[in-house]
Amino acid sequence: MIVVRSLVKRFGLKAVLRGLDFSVEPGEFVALLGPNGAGKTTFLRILASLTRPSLGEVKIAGYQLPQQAAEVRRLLGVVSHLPLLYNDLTAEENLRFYARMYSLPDETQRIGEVLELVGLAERRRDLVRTFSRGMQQRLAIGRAVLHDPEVMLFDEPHTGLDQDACEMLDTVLREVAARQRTVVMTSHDLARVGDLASRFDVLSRGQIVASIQRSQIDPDQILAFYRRAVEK
Amino acid sequence: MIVVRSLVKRFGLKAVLRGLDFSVEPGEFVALLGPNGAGKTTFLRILASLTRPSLGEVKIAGYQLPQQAAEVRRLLGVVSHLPLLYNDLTAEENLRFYARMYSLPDETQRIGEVLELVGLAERRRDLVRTFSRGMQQRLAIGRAVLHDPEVMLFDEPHTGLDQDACEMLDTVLREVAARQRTVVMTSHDLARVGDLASRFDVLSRGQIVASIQRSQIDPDQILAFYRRAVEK
Amino acid sequence: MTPKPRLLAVLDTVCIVLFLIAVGLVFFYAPLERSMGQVQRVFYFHVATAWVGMLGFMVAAGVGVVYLRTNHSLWDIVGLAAIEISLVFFFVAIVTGSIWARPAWNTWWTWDTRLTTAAIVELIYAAYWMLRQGIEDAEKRARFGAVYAILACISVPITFASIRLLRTIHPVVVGGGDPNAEGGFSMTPAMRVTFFYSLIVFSILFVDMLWHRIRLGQLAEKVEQLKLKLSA
Amino acid sequence: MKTSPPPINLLRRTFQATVAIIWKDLAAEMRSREMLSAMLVFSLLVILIFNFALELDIKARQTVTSGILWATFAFAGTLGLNRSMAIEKDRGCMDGLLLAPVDRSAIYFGKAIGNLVFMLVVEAIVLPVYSVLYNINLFHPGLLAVILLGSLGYVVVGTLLSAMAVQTRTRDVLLPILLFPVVLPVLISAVKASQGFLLAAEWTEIAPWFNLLLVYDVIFTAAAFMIFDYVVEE
Amino acid sequence: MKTSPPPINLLRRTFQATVAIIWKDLAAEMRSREMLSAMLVFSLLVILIFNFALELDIKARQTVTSGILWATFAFAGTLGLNRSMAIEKDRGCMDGLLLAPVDRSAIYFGKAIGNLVFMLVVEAIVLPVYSVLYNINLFHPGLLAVILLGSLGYVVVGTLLSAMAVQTRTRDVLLPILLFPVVLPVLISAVKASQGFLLAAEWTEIAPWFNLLLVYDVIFTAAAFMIFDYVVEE
Ligand code: HEM
Ligand SMILES: Nc1ncnc2c1ncn2[C@@H]1O[C@H](COP(=O)(O)OP(=O)(O)OP(=O)(O)O)[C@@H](O)[C@H]1O
Ligand SMILES: Nc1ncnc2c1ncn2[C@@H]1O[C@H](COP(=O)(O)OP(=O)(O)OP(=O)(O)O)[C@@H](O)[C@H]1O
Ligand SMILES: [Mg+2]
Ligand SMILES: [Mg+2]
Repeated sequence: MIVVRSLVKRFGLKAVLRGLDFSVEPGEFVALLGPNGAGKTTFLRILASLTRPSLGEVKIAGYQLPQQAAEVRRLLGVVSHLPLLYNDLTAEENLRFYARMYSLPDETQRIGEVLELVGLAERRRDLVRTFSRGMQQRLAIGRAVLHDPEVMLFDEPHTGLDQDACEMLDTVLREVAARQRTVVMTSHDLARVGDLASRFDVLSRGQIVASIQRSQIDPDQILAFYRRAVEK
Repeated sequence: MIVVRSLVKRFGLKAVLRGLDFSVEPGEFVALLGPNGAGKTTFLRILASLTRPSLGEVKIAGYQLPQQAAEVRRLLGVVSHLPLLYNDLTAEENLRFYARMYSLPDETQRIGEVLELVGLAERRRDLVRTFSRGMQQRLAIGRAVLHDPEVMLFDEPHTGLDQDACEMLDTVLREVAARQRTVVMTSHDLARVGDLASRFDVLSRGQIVASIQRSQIDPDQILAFYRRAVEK
Repeated sequence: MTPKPRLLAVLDTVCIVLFLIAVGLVFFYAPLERSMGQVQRVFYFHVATAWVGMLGFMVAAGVGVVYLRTNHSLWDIVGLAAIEISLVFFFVAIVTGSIWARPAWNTWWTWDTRLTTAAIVELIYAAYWMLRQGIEDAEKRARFGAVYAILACISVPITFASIRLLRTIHPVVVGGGDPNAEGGFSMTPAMRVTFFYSLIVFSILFVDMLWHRIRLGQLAEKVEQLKLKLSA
Repeated sequence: MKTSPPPINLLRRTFQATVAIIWKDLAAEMRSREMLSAMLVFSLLVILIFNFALELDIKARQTVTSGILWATFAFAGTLGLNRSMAIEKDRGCMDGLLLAPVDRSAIYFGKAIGNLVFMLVVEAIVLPVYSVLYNINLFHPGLLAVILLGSLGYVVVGTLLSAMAVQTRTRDVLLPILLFPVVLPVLISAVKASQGFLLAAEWTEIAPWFNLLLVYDVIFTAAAFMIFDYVVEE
Repeated sequence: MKTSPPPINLLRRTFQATVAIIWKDLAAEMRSREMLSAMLVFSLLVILIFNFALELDIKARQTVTSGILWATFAFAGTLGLNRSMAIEKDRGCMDGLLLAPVDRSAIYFGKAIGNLVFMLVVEAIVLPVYSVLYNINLFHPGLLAVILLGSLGYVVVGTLLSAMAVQTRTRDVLLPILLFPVVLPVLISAVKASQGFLLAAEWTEIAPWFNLLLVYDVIFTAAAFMIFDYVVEE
């Protein structure tokens, strides 16, 4: 589904990604781990076609990035560090807008479902500007899954969510994984990803320095695995 | 150290805090739990004298807020949802600026210490705008502890931090607690606070609905305790 | 709900009667001015509305100081009420001036210092209104409103003084100007009576409307509080 | 894997997306009305300031009216453009637009048409006020046509450049600097053509400027449309 | 619990904090130079636009020079004021300042002095450029004094109002709307006084305006200083 070969990304002089290789099969759920500043966000933004790579090849669903970005976008659902929401529209209007951008059929019904899913049905008519951090994050997740994308790129989606919302998100992720959607998710919460992902990759020093299937590792060992990979 | 009586905070029509009572002894480490939108951030901002209460009494170290805010500020160290850092200054310059605002003696030495502590000594001369989310959060924590405050108000300080940084923060918090500093910290990560705090308070429906000492509860039981308090 | 106070009801009636008398005086008692004819009769209301406008702006500034001192929402209501009413009155003054200017100076508008300063004052208070629109938090809205009202009032005396200090084509009648100015004239005793009578009537009218507007503000506040109780 | 959708479908979807973007901008503005009122008050202020700065006497006024009008529109316009793009950038919404599977031209046209609407509304209010203040009759069909064309040219370039400006660190200040020099030809021909109509000049005198304006509009629209893709991507 | 520090100490600390804030603003600006260059380019643009809009001929120019100069400074000034406050607000830095145990007046004076420095630097560059472009000698000590005083009055009110404007939803657009009408008396007296000096008028003719300017500076500084506390707190 995703194939990345010798990807390089530089900011000015500094190379953040240095010949990174990465590939994901359809239906895989990859947890992308790595220390602060490793380049996880940068990498996800490149996959989302929001940032251009400096060098290297990126293919999603057989389409080349950034040339064929237009074809790829339909398949992507993205949660980033920012909520991507309009302050002056209500929760519902935000979703309606994105539904139109993705030309969803029966948008009203789908919006209702999603609001229910992320637990904001009661606040649907409130302006986003009045939402707390966690509520905005919930809505951002709702926006990302609105069009039921085939590939999900989630950058620390658990940020700011409370217990219920985390469980909601985990349920969403499990259900999505069960339907053979592809997920790439960054996180610093190893306990949480241990339950969710089917593969763990560690991004460090600009490359994927380690990768392991869930079947090959004990959940308690993930921290040790991560440490070994980072310190190598 | 902190005494809050029947605190009310309204935003327009909506009352977010509704007659909240709260008090903290010197040296206590309170974990403030609560669902998204419960009002934790609002409450911490009131304690930090950044937001005015609509009604009610707030006292910190014997000083009345908001009237005697000036006296209180020296005692406070705050980590908020935003990093409170200048994009166009380097890590070091940011700390130097705040050191001057707090008129610290030998600032250079203290800045070096703090940068070492948060693991940014190597990046000290880089502009904050080029930092990743986690690196900014580290520096924000450094800024908050720079003047060794007596009362620390930390709003989800673990956000975006990687494993090492989380451990760094936990070490800082433990060391601070050992020196009898007072800490109020919000978090959604119950496992993490279970190890740190000496008391757990749950904020929900605008009030502190439950409060328990660590000595009275088993760490595994915190989640259950939280759920019971929220659903009551 | 508090019933309409008796005194206010009486005041309403008195206002209507006084106002009708004023109209009568203007049209039947005051003599026809020789050179300008009927249109000069607009003079009485022109000056009276302008006077009330300026009075209200000054009142709002005074009340603003009181608000900042006491932080009591009543003073915010009074300040807003005064400015809203004055904004309308002052606009009427500009419009009546324009009506007068058409025959007197053969143009609806000219960039005379008096007219310009008057336009500026109107714009300042339009800005005041926009400032309030842009702030959600009621307390902050009140505080910023008070601050701006204080700064804004500095421009009001300029408007008043402009025709007395500078050479303008706008006539000065009270306090001895040059009766030979274009559109200028000197008042006969009957005119004088009508003039001062109008001033007094409009002042009373202002008090009456202010009272109404304050009551409206208080009722709105009460409605908010009731809604608050319902939602709590 | 998937086949790309047939072109007719693509066109319809681009159109729908354009409408969705316009709808969103108008809906947000209708809620707060902040942008419109700000542009309006600002326009009046600019007129006032010009007046003070220049102490226009009646004769001078006749010839500079169109200059002042266009300077006013230009300044008020940047205000609107800036805010309209800032809304997209503030919370990453621009990324949201870019992630949507719609042609970039939909984003561009959506934003540009929205901006044009705001600008025209402001002009529709400023014009009568101006004509009262300066005692000049401004309701001449030719003049209105010039204003429409001039605003179009302004907005077409402005939308493109504001998309660039908000991506820089200096977004608060960069837009006018980028925009004014580029759009100056449009403004100048608009000023000249307006002046012609106001002074009731012969059509032969006005025509060159009017046509120039038209040409600029076409060139700028085409250019902006083609360049926009490169501007929005990071 | 703790006794408050003695007043002399407090004064020194307020002074130190003021210096720290100025240092920070200058350091950040020295690094990027974005604000200064933006203000500068914008000033030149405004002059250009005036020139085009008004087709100034030599005679007209003599009398409107001071008006154009001050309009330029005013527009460029808002740019700087807006940005200087946006820096504080964007990543919550204003909260950082407010949390510091310093008197609010330190924050106000720190920001105001920083803004004044930027404004004066811009003026120091625009003036010679203007005098070359229009072939007018602008280096008259009286004029320079007026510029200093006028800028002071402008910045003093502008800093206060920009602190308010950034806290509203319409921050991108509100500042000029709030600021221009209020500060207009300062601008007008500055224009008149400058004009007097430029046309080499008698001191008796200039004096009233010059004094008015002084009076406004004093009034506004006092008012802003007293009110600022209320503006920065949430
Ligand atoms: C749009 C145009 C005008 C505006 C905005 C305007 C504004 C004002 C204002 C604000 C005042 C009250 C301040 C004061 O009492 O000093 C006033 C007073 C007055 N206006 Fe006007 N005015 C306009 C046109 C005219 C015209 C055309 C005339 C007559 C030719 C006129 C005659 C007067 C007189 C006689 C007073 C009383 C002045 C005094 O206090 O001695 N105004 N005007
Ligand atoms: N615009 C930029 N200019 C310069 N350097 C940048 C820029 N954006 C990111 N970087 C640098 O790239 C590196 C990777 O940043 P990135 O945000 O991808 O990290 P991350 O893995 O997401 O970290 P975190 O876990 O803290 O979110 C960091 O060292 C950062 O300083
Ligand atoms: N400026 C505001 N205007 C209106 N409502 C607000 C404002 N700020 C906060 N609120 C409301 O106050 C409530 C509490 O918000 P707050 O940010 O304190 O929650 P929180 O407990 O910190 O939540 P989270 O865990 O998601 O950070 C929310 O319902 C939010 O919508
Ligand atoms: Mg990241
Ligand atoms: Mg919060």
